[in-house]
Amino acid sequence: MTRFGVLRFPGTCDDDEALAACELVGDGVMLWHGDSDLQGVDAIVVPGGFSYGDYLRCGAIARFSPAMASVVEFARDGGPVLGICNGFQILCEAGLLPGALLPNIGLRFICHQADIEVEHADTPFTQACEAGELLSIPVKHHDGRFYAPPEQLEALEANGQVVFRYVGDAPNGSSNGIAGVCNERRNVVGLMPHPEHAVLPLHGSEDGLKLFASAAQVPAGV
Amino acid sequence: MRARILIRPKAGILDPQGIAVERALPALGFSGVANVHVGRLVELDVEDVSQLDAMCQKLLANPLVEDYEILEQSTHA
Amino acid sequence: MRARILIRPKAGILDPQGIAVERALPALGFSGVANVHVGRLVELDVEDVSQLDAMCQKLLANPLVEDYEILEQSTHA
Amino acid sequence: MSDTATPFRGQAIPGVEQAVALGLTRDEYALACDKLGREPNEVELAMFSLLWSEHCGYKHSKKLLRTLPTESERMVMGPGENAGAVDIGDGWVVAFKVESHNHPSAVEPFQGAATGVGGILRDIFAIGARPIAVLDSLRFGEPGSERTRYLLDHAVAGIGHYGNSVGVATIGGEVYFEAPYETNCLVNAMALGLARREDMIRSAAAGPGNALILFGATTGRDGIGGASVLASAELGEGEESKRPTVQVGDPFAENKLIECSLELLERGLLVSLQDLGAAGLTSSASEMASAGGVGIDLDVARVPLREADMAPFEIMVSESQERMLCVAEPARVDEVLAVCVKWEVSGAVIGEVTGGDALRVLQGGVVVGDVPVAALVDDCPLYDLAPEAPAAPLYDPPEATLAAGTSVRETLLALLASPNIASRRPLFEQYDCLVGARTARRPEQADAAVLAMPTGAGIAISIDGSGRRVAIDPYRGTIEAVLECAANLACVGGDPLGLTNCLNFGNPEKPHIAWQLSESVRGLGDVCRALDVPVVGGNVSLYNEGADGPIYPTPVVGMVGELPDPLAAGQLGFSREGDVVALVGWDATPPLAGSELAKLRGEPLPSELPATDIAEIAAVHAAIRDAVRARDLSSCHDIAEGGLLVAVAEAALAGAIGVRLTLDDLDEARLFGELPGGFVVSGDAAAIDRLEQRVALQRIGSVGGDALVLGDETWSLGELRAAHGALATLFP
Ligand SMILES: Nc1ncnc2c1ncn2[C@@H]1O[C@H](COP(=O)(O)OP(=O)(O)O)[C@@H](O)[C@H]1O
Ligand SMILES: [Mg+2]
Repeated sequence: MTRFGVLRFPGTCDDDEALAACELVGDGVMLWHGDSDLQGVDAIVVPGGFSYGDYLRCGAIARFSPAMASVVEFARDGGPVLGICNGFQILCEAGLLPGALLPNIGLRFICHQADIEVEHADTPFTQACEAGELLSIPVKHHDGRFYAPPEQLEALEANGQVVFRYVGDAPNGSSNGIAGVCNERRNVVGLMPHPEHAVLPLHGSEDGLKLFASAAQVPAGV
Repeated sequence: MRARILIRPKAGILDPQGIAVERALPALGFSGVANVHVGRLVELDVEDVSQLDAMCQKLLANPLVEDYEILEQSTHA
Repeated sequence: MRARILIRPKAGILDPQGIAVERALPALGFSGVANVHVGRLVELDVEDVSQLDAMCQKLLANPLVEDYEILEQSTHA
Repeated sequence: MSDTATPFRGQAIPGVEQAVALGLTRDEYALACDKLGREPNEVELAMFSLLWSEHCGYKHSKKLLRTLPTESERMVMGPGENAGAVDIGDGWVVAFKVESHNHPSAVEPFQGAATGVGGILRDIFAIGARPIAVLDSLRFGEPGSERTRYLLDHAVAGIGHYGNSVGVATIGGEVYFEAPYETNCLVNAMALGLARREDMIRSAAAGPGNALILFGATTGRDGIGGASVLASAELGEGEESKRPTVQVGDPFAENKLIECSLELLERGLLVSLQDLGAAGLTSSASEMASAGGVGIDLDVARVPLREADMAPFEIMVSESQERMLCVAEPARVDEVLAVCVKWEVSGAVIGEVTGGDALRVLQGGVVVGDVPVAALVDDCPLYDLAPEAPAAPLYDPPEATLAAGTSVRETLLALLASPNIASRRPLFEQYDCLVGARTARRPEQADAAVLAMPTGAGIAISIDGSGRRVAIDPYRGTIEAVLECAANLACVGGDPLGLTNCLNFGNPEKPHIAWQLSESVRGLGDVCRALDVPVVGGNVSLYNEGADGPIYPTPVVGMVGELPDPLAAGQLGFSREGDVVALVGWDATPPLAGSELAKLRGEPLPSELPATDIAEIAAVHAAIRDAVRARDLSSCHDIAEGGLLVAVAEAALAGAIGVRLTLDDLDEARLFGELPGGFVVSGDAAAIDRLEQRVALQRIGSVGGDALVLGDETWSLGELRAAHGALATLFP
């Protein structure tokens, strides 16, 4: 059974929800930012929230925590890592994912259900989806406008690193309507929408569970 | 004329960002840093520099909680 | 030593805050303003100024999307 | 002033003029001297002036509040504690309270609203409950005014900024726009928390010798405001800026403070816990001592400061945010401080509980203030109101924005686009309504927000209060506000458990304001007794007046109810082609007088509201509630501002499906009049038949198509949606 580690920082908000989602498909353990020991988990989720208050720049301070150093190692060894919202921002700041997340074009926080398209099913977090499948998952963020320099953006598209795209207009002004990307090796995935908030009937959509189920299929110790 | 406006939290006003940065730096191996404050920078081309102060008062800064400083620069290319 | 770091969005990157300010000014009766950009200001006391550049690279700015400029000032009281 | 009998040799005695400058009356100053047996020094006067203020002392409202019903088997904590709480079974308790932050928000709307949220959250976790939800209640002038748009935009941004990043879902709220709020806007925030009954804690200090620990943010000059008059002698020109009064909120610090406080309680390390709110250390320490019948010694030199050179009185009255005060046994102190370190919050022992009866303020061991706790807390003078019903109308007629005699078509569109009815989406989409993953009903899905509880059951929450209706008739208007909340709960299947309220009124020393206040509280008490709902807590905000007169009297009511199954909670949108649409409840034609339409037409406020039969309406609520719980209805929506046709249009918009109405009587009052107790429901024919066995109803149409059709009038969903989206222009 896949063991997920959910990494918690001061200011993280969606950690319990992420852990609960993991535990619907596997085992889960909460990891503390100050502890570099990842306890031998099979997959890492860096959840959403406002680590260090999002002060200075979203994710800028959190990326330097001892646990993040271990996550970088874990990712370099091919371990599956999912960054959700603030987690996505942290992974970008840490250089595990390309690009940066800038303030929403409307300069306001937005919270609503969004449709996103799964563009590639060949990542540890989308292998239970079909390419082209639509997922209904909420977005809730102030800094979700994905940006990468033009050449890099082309490369991302060319390499199929754009894993999720908003259907219709991006709510935040992201380049190419990008909602989520992966690294070249495809083991690290980040997205702004919150799959952990779409895993139960209570949430009105269970589409988000597919991301966690995907990772649960990963044989332990990859 | 290119102008720079530096906007910073008023002395005595809580500056959570400054505190967060000051706390973070030592962890990155930077020592001997103190008194960190984080504010905003506004840069603009303006024809009539005499308007700048009014702009800060009315829009760019929030005089209740922020101080501002206007730096003018040589005409902008 | 008191240092000021000016951080601004890299040229060519959409700056909605700058646009918003540029749009708001005429409504308040300010004309002849163009090229508005909004960035961040970090001010700090630092013992070893040679560390400043590394601080910016590592933490204070995100070189992918931001340019920074370090201004040093006379020793701080 | 002479310094007779002062134990503080050499210290200047500020004297009566300073006291008056700080807001005490001469009589109150004399009383304070009497209780003290001498004239207060600077520190003591600062403490008296704040604790004897209206805000802390409830001088004009306490006697009225005592008339409210505060009993029920389900109630775990009531008025007197930081927040009220009710039992929801399996050992779980829900805590809630609403509080105002009106004046700070009128000065600096972003920080004022943000710190309002921070403050009410602290009241929740001060009793050991984990904050799980926030609701906001806002009142501004008409959106035509630039100031209103500024206040609205910044207040909403401030609430979102704080609530979103502290990690508590903002699941609902309300906003009204009326001219009397132009200068004095209202920003009320309600918070809910969840606790295990055994983890709850009170604020009463106990155990002489126990340590007093201050933890959280450091202490600066935030919010010292009036009290800085004291030091103004030392204040040279230009130094004013050294004494900012605007409190800045730090949601990140609060997020850590919540986790730190709850971990301290989980580990059983605390004897008592109290938040720091208005009047900072002064009010927290004296309230803890008073509640516990003990004394407290507090050394300001041990308080972690943000600014070096703070005077003792400044430290005692500072309103720096994100701070908590607790009492712990000496043997536990190290563990307490270790938890603080873990959460990166500063913590310091600043004093101890004593066997005496005084709050003693020390500075490095030297006593700089010594006041009997009773004098500060219990001896605050309480005043009787001198109510007098106004002879002439108090408020000008609203400005007309709609001509008389408009067609039904125009009128519906005008109402849907009117600021008090248009969709609140541009506001609530700036709030994270999902964090915590308990949210079963979001804004605009249903009339009340619904949260799933660990017991498997759900709770429903609603907040309401139409100032204009209360201005017309304070007694009946307040009853209507409570009935509106109860109706919202019924629509999702909720049964009321308790009520909290914030009484926002003008200057109570004016007879007609006193009348509004006492009539309103009388109505609140009567309706709560009739519905058998206890008042578990609340807040009072008086002196809400601008140069242009008093605000509309605005009792904001927050109600919490329970429902067995959050997944069965009702929705307000029509959902199924062919469903029968029924009008439930009303037996009389609702009057136009005092309605939203009357406001748009600039009609003067009528002299009274129609009487309501609370028992009858409660029976309707019960019938609706049972039908919703039985999953009998496809949709359920109570009729409020704008009347029947607006309610039908809202149900169509929410469900994105049309409706054909078969009403024969197209009289304006019938379509747009307002009266409590009416509902628009939809369901299959059999379900509506079943409901009819319980309550009088009238079949008024059927669900289907992509337009609202009434006789030969047709409104496409598109044009209804366009009108309903009018507020978007306020958030460019
Ligand atoms: N309108 C009201 N109805 C019922 N209880 C109230 C009302 N106003 C204040 N209270 C109660 O009086 C006590 C003091 O209120 P307040 O000063 O706001 O508390 P705090 O200082 O903890 O915010 C609280 O227990 C509160 O619930
Ligand atoms: Mg309190």
